[in-house]
Amino acid sequence: MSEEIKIGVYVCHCGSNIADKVDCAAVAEFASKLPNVTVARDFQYMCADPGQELIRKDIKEQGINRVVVASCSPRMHEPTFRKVCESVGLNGYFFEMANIREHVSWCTEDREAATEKAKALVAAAVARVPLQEPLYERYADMNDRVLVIGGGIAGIEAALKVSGGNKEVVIVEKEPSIGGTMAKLDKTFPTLDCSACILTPKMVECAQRDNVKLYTYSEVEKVDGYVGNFTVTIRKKARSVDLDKCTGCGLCITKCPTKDIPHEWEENLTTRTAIFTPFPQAVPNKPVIDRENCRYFTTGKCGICAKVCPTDAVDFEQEDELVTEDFGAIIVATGFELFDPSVGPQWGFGKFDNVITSLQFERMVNASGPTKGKVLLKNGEEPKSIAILHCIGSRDENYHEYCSRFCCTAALKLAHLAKEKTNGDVYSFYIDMRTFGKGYEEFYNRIMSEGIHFIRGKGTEVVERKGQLLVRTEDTLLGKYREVPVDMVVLMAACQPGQDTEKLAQTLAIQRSADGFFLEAHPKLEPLKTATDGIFLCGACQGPKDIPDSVAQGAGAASEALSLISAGKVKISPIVARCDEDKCGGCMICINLCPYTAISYDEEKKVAVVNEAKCKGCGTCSGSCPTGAMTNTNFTDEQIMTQIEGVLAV
Amino acid sequence: MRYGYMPGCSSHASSVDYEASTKAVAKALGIDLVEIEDWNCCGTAPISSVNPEMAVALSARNLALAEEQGFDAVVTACAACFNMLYKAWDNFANNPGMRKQLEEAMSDIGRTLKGKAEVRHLLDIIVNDYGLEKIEQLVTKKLTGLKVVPYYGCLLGRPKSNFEDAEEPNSMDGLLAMLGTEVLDSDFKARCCGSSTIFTKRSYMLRLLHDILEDAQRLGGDMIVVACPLCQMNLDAYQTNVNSAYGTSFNIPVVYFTQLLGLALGLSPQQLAMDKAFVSSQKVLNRVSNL
Amino acid sequence: MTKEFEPRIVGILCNWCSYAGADLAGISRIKYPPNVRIVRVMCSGRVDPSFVLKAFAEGADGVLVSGCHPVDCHYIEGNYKMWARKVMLETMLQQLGIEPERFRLTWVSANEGELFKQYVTEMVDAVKKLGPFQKPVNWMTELLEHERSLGTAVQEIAAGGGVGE
Amino acid sequence: MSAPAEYLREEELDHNLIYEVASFPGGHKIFSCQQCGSCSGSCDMAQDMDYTPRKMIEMIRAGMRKEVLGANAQWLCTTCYYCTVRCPRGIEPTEVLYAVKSIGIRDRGVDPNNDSPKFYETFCDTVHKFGRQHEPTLMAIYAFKGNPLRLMGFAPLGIGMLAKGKLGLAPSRVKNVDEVRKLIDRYRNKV
Amino acid sequence: MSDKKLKLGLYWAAGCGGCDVAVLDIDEKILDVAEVADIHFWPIAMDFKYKDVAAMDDGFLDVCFLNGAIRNSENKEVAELLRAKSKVLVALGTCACYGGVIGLANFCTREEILETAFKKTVSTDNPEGIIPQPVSEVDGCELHIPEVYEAVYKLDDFVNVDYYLPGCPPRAELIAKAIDAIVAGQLPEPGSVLLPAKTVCDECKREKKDRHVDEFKRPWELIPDEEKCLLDQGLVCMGPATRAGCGAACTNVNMPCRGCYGPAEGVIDQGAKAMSAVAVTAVSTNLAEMEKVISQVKDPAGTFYMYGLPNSLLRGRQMKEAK
Repeated sequence: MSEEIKIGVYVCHCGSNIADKVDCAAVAEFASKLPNVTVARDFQYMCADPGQELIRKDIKEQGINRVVVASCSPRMHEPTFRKVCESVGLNGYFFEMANIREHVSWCTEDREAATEKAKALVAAAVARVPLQEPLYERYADMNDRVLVIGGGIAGIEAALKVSGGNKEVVIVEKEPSIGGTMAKLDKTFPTLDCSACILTPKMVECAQRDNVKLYTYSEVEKVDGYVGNFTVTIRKKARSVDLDKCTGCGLCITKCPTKDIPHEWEENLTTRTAIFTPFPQAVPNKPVIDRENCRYFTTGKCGICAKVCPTDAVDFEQEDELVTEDFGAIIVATGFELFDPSVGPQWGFGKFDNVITSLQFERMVNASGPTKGKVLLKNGEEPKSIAILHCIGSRDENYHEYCSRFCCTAALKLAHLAKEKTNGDVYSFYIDMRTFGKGYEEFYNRIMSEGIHFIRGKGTEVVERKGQLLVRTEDTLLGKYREVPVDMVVLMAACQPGQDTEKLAQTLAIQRSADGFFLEAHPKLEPLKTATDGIFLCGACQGPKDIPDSVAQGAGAASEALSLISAGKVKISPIVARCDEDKCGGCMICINLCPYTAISYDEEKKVAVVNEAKCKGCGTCSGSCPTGAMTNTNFTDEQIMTQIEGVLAV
Repeated sequence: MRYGYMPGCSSHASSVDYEASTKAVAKALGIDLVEIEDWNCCGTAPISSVNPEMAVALSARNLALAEEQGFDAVVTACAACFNMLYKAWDNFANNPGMRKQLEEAMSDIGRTLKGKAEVRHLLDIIVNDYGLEKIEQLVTKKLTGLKVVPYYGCLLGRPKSNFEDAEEPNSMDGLLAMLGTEVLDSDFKARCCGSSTIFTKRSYMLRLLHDILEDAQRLGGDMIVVACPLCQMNLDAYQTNVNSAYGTSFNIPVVYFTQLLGLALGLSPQQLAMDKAFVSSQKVLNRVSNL
Repeated sequence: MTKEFEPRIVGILCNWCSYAGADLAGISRIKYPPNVRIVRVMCSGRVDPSFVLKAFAEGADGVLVSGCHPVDCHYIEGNYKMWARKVMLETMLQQLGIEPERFRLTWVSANEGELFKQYVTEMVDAVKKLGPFQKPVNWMTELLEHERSLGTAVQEIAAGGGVGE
Repeated sequence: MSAPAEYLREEELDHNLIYEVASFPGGHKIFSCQQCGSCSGSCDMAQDMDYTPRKMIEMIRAGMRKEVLGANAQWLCTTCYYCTVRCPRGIEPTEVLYAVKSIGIRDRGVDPNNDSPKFYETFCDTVHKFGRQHEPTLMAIYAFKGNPLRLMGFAPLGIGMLAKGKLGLAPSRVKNVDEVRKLIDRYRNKV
Repeated sequence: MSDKKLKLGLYWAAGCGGCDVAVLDIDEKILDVAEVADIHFWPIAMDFKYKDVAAMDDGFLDVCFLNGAIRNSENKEVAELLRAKSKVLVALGTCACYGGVIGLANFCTREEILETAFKKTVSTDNPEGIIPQPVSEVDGCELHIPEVYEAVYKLDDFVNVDYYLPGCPPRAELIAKAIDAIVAGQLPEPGSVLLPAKTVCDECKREKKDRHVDEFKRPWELIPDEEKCLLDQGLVCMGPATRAGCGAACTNVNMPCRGCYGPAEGVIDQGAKAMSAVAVTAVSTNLAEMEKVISQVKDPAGTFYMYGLPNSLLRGRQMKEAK
C-alpha cells in the first residue's frame, strides 16, 4: 500500500459517562503519539452531529484515511460511524471502534486504572486499523418463487397465503395426494367440526389456483444455491398414470384384481387395490399404481387397468422424472409421523387384536373410514368398554422425552367419540391432563361431564387373562393398584419426526434439535426461521403441534417468505470468509466446519471455494485453516494478532 | 476367550443338579469352564437389602479375582449371580462415584479391579458364543414330541443385560426348538417367581408361582425349562405348597435348559442329575421316543 | 514494597454472547477488575490457538476466551469447535510450561453480566496468585542480549547480501 | 374406628431422607419422578403393598421417614426390575427400595413384627462367616433368632432337600475369608 | 551472473548431517555444480579451517548453504562469520530454518540436557559426574570448548537469512533446483522459502472425505487404508499444515506427515495451526465425548512442534527465571 496512513483518533466523553472515570484528554494525548496518528481529539458526544462533523471535517481537510473512535460498544454505534466515513467517501471498514464505556468507564472503580485500560484499547485499535481493508456490502438478485415441502395443513396454508400475495408457489408432497394427517381425522377439537369439511376446500383451492403448482408423489432430491437463489431438483416418482389424460373416473380401481394390499392410508385397517387413490377427496383425485404390488410389474401379466381406461391414461412405461426449479425461499412443512407402539411390548400393540393406535381409532370413527364410522372389535362386535392410554412413547425417556402436546386433547375427543358411538365404559389413563389451548380446558370440562372414567395413572401394561384384556395401572390419586378389564385399548401414540427428516435436513443444510425435529433459529423470537437464510419451518416438522398451531405457523412462514422475496434483493454482509487459492492446500478441513455449507471443494483447482452469499462470517473456518489461506474479512489473523499486541502495549 | 466360571453358592446345595448338568454339557460341547479360584457370594438380594454397596463390593471381588486369574469373562449359570456381577461391572464402568468407592474397597483387601473381565451368562455363551449351528451337529437325539414352556424370570434381562431382552426374552426358545421340542410361549415367561422373598414372605409369593404354573398348564406344557437355580428351586420345591394353598394339582417338572440340552447331546438323565428334582420328569421323558 | 502485581489478561470474546455479556456488565454498572483487555471476534469458533500463544508471547499474564453457551451459538456450533481446540490447547500449554490457570474458555451469554464479572474476577485472582508470566524466560535473555550486542556493522553486512547486485 | 384427622406437620418431616436415598447406587434420579404410577402398574406385588412404589417415592420426597421405613412395600419387592426398565424418567425404584431397606435395617426403623431384616442380616452373617452362603446354617440361625416354630414350617422342605442331596451339609468356604469379612464390615459399619 | 565460477560454501551447524548427505545425493548433478562453482568451504568434505574463512573478504562467497540449528557458541560464531563472508546465505534444512527435531530440546533446560547426557544415560561411565565446561584446566593448560546455549535457535535468530530451503532433509532435487536457480540468477525476493506455497495435502493423492474422527490412533494401532486420507482414519497427520515440496513422501508409504517441511506460507505458528485443524475433526455436540477423543492425542506439543519448536510463538517450554 503506497498511500500514507493517516489515523484520526476521537475519544468520546459521552457526557460524564466516560469522562467521569477516564481521563479522556490524557487518552487523546497518548493516542496522538502513537504511530500513524495524525489527529487525536477528545469530544463531548462523538455520536451527536457535531461529533460526526468533526470526523468528516478531518477526513476532508487533513486527509485522514483511517478513523478510530473510542466511545461505546461497537454493537451500539459501529454502523453510525461507518456511515459517517462513507458520507465523505471513506470506506466504512477503514474505521475501528474502541469500547471505553461498557468495557471501561462503567465497570471500573479506579480512575487511573480505567484510563490505563482505555489507552490499551485505543492503542489496539490504532495498531489494527492500518491493516483493515475496504469492504463493500453487496446485493444478489432475488427469485420470487416459493417452494413448500409437504402438503399437509401447514404446507397448504403456507402455500395459499404465498399465492394470495401474488407470488408463485410450488408444493412438493411425497404422497399421491395432499392433505397430510389432518385428512385422516374425523372430528377436530375443541369444536368437534368435521376435519374433511374444513380441510377439503383448502386442498381444492391449492389445485385450482393458477399460481400454485402441485407436485404430488414427488420428493425434493437436491437443493443448491442460497437465499434468494435456490435451485431445487424434484423427483417426480413414476405414478404410472398420466395426470393430464386421467379423468379420475375410477374404473381402473374397480377392475383391479389385486385387492388385498394393506391400506396404509387407512392405517392398515382395510385393504386396497394396486391402482388406487388414497381417499375419496384426494387432490389430485387421480390414481397411482403401487408398483411393488401390481401384477403387471411383478409378473408382467395383467394390465387390466390399461385395458379398461377410457382415456388411455395408464402408462406402465412412465419413469421417475427429475425436474429443476428455482426459488427464492423454501418453506418446510413435512409434518410428523406416529410412534410405533409395538416397540414397547408391554402395551400389547401387535400382540392383541384389539389394541389399536389413536389414528386407527380415528379412521374407525370416521364415517368414510373402513368401518363406516362404527367402533368394532376384530370379531365384528361393538366393544362394551374402551381404554384410552395417554403418553404412549411421549414423556418417556425410553422413547421420547418430550410431551407430544396434542394427544391429551385428542384423547378427550376420542373418549367423547367412543362414548357417543358405543355408549360403553370409556376409561382414560393419563399422567397429567394438558389441555392448554383456547377452549381446550372447557372441552375437558365438557367431556368429564359425559361420564368418562378418568384414572390418573399411566396405563403401564396391557395383558390378556383368560381372553380378557386388562389394563394394569395405579390409580395414583387413590394410591391403589388397579387392573381394568376392557374390550379395546386405544394407544395415544407419540408424535415423532418423520423418517426422512434426517435426510431432508442434510439436503437443505438445516439443523435438527436433540429430539429429531427441525430446529428453529431461535425458540422464542425466530420460531419459523432456520439458521439457514431463506429456509423457513412450519407445522409439526418443528415439534408436536395441533391444527390451530400448524395453521398459524403456515401463515407465519408464508409471511416470512413473502417479506423476504418482496425485498427484491439479498443483502450480503462484507464480513465473510475468503480463500486464497494460491495458499489453499485443499485439505478440506474447513468444508465440514461450515454449518452453512458455504464452502465447497473445487475438484479441478483442488482448493476450497467460499460462497459468500451463504457465508455468515463467523470465521470458524479461518480459526482452523492450517495454511492461513482462509481469512475472515475484517477479522484476519494479522489484524487480530496486531490488536493483541496493541492491548498489551500499555 | 477364557471363561472364568462362577458356580454360585446354590451350586453346592439346592442346585447341585444345575451344576452337574452344566459341567456335563460344557464338557460335551468342549467349552472350557475353569472355576474362579476362591470366589465368594455375589451379594444377592438379601445382602443388597442390608446394604446395596456392600453387595456390589462383594461381586467386585469376584470380578477382581477373575481378572487376576487371567479370565476374559466371568461366566455364571445363575441369574442372580449374573445380575449382581453385571451390576458391579456396570457400576464400575459407568458410575464414577461407585468406581472410586470400589477401587478403594478393593485396594483395602489388597486386590485391584480394572473392569477388564466381562460378565456373561452361561445361556448367552451357549447360544451366542458357541452357536446353535455347532450344537446342532452334536445333537444325537431329537427331543421330538416334548412340549416345553421356557421360563426366564426377571434377572436374565432386567434391569440391564448384555444378551437378553427386558420384556421379551427369547434366547432359550431357539435352542429348545432346535433340540426338537415344541416351544410354548407363556405370557408369564419374564414374570418374577418371587424367589428373593420366598423365605420371608412365602404366602405372598405362592400367588406368583401359581400364575406361572397355571399358564404352563393352560398351554399344555410338559415341563417348564429354566436358566436360573432360584427359579427352579422355587417352582419345583414349592409346587406342593401352591397346590395346598390354591387347591390345584400341578405336577409340572421344572428342568434346567442344560438338562434338556444334555439329553439331546446323548447324556443320560443320571449324568444330568435329573433325579434331584422334587417333581419327577421321568414320566414325561419316557413318553418321548428313544430317551 | 512496590505496587501490587496487576496481571494483564487478554480477553477474546465472541460478538453475540460474551462481548454482549461484557457490555451488559458495563450497562448494569457491575464493577470488576480492569485487568482484562477485550478483543472482539465474531464467534469463539474464530479463535485460532495462535491468538492465545501470541498473547502469551507478547507478555500477557493470562488469556480468557469466551463464547456462547453450548447449543446457543449464534453460528450454530462455532463454540463446540473452540471447545475442541481448547481441550488440545490446554494440554499443549501445560507441556509448554504454562500454568492451567492462565488460560480459560468460558461460556457467557448476552444476559450474564454477573457471570462475566465472576469469571474475570476468578481469573484475575488466580493469575495474581501465580505472579507474572515470565517474559523473557531465562533462555530468551541470551537471544535478546545477542540482539542488543549486534553492532550496526554486522547488521549492515547482514542486510547487504544479494547476488549479482 | 377411623384414624384421627392428621395433617403433615412440617417439623416432623425429614427433608434429608430423599438425599439419603439418592446417595445410594441407582438412587440419584429419584428427584425427577413424575408420579405416573408406571412402577406400580408394572408391579406384581403392588396389590399386596400398603404403599405402592410410586407412593413410597412420594413419601420419601415428602420426608415421611417413619412411614417409609415402617412400610411393608420394600419387603414385598421381589426385585424383578419391571419398574426399573419401564420408568419413563429413568428412576430405578428397585434400587430406591433397596436403599429404603438398607436404611431401615441400619436405623432399626422397621416394624418389629417384620422378620425380613432378621433374615437378611442372618444371611449376611453367614456370608461373613464362610464367604459363601450355606443354607442349613442360614435357616438354623434365622429360626433361632426369631420364632423357632418357623423352622418347623421349613422342615418338610428341608427334609426333602436333604433326601435329594440338595443340602450340602458341610459349608463351602472361601480361603481368604478375611477379605470378604473386611468388605462386609466396611459397609456394615458405614453410617 | 558473470561467467566467473560461483564461489560456494557449505556448513553444518547443530544437526544430524543428513542435509550434507542430501547435497551429495544430487548425484551426477554435483559434476554440473563443479563446472559452475568452486567450493571454498565444506568442512565435512574437505579440509578447511575457520581461519581460512576469516581470511576471506566480506562477501567473498557468492552463496553459502548452512544447515543445522544454533545450539552453541561455535555454531553462532561460524554462522555470523559466514554471514559476513557470503553474498547469499541459504538456510538449508529444517534445523537451520525452523530449529528442526533438535529444537525439541527446548522442552528442557540446558541443565536437564547436560545432566542426562553426561550422567543419566545407561551407557554413561562418568563416576565423577563431570560435565564439560566452556573453560577448564587440563594438565595445567586452559582448554576451551564451545558454550552450550540455554536453547536451540534457528539460524535467522542470529543472522539475516536470504533464502530458506526446509526439509528433513530437503529432497536432493530441490537442492539441485535451488542451485540451478542461483546459477541462472533466477531467485525470488530475499526472505523467500524456495518451495511451492501449497501444502502436503496438495501433493497427497489420498481421498479426503468425511473429516470427522471418532478415535485418534497411533500409527502402529492400525494398518491404514491406502486410498483414504490418514487423518480421516484417525491418524494425526501434519499434512494440512506443512509446506509442500516433499511430494507427500510419508503419506505415500502409509505414514502420516510429521511436518518436516515447516509451516505454510505466511503461517506464524505451524504447531498451533496444525493443532487447530486436527482438533476440529473431532467436533461433536457432546463435550465430554469430544474431550475423550481429543485426549487420545497424547503429546500435542511434541507432535505438532516436532520440527519447529524454536520457530513457534513461544519457542519452547516457558521456564521461570532461576531465583
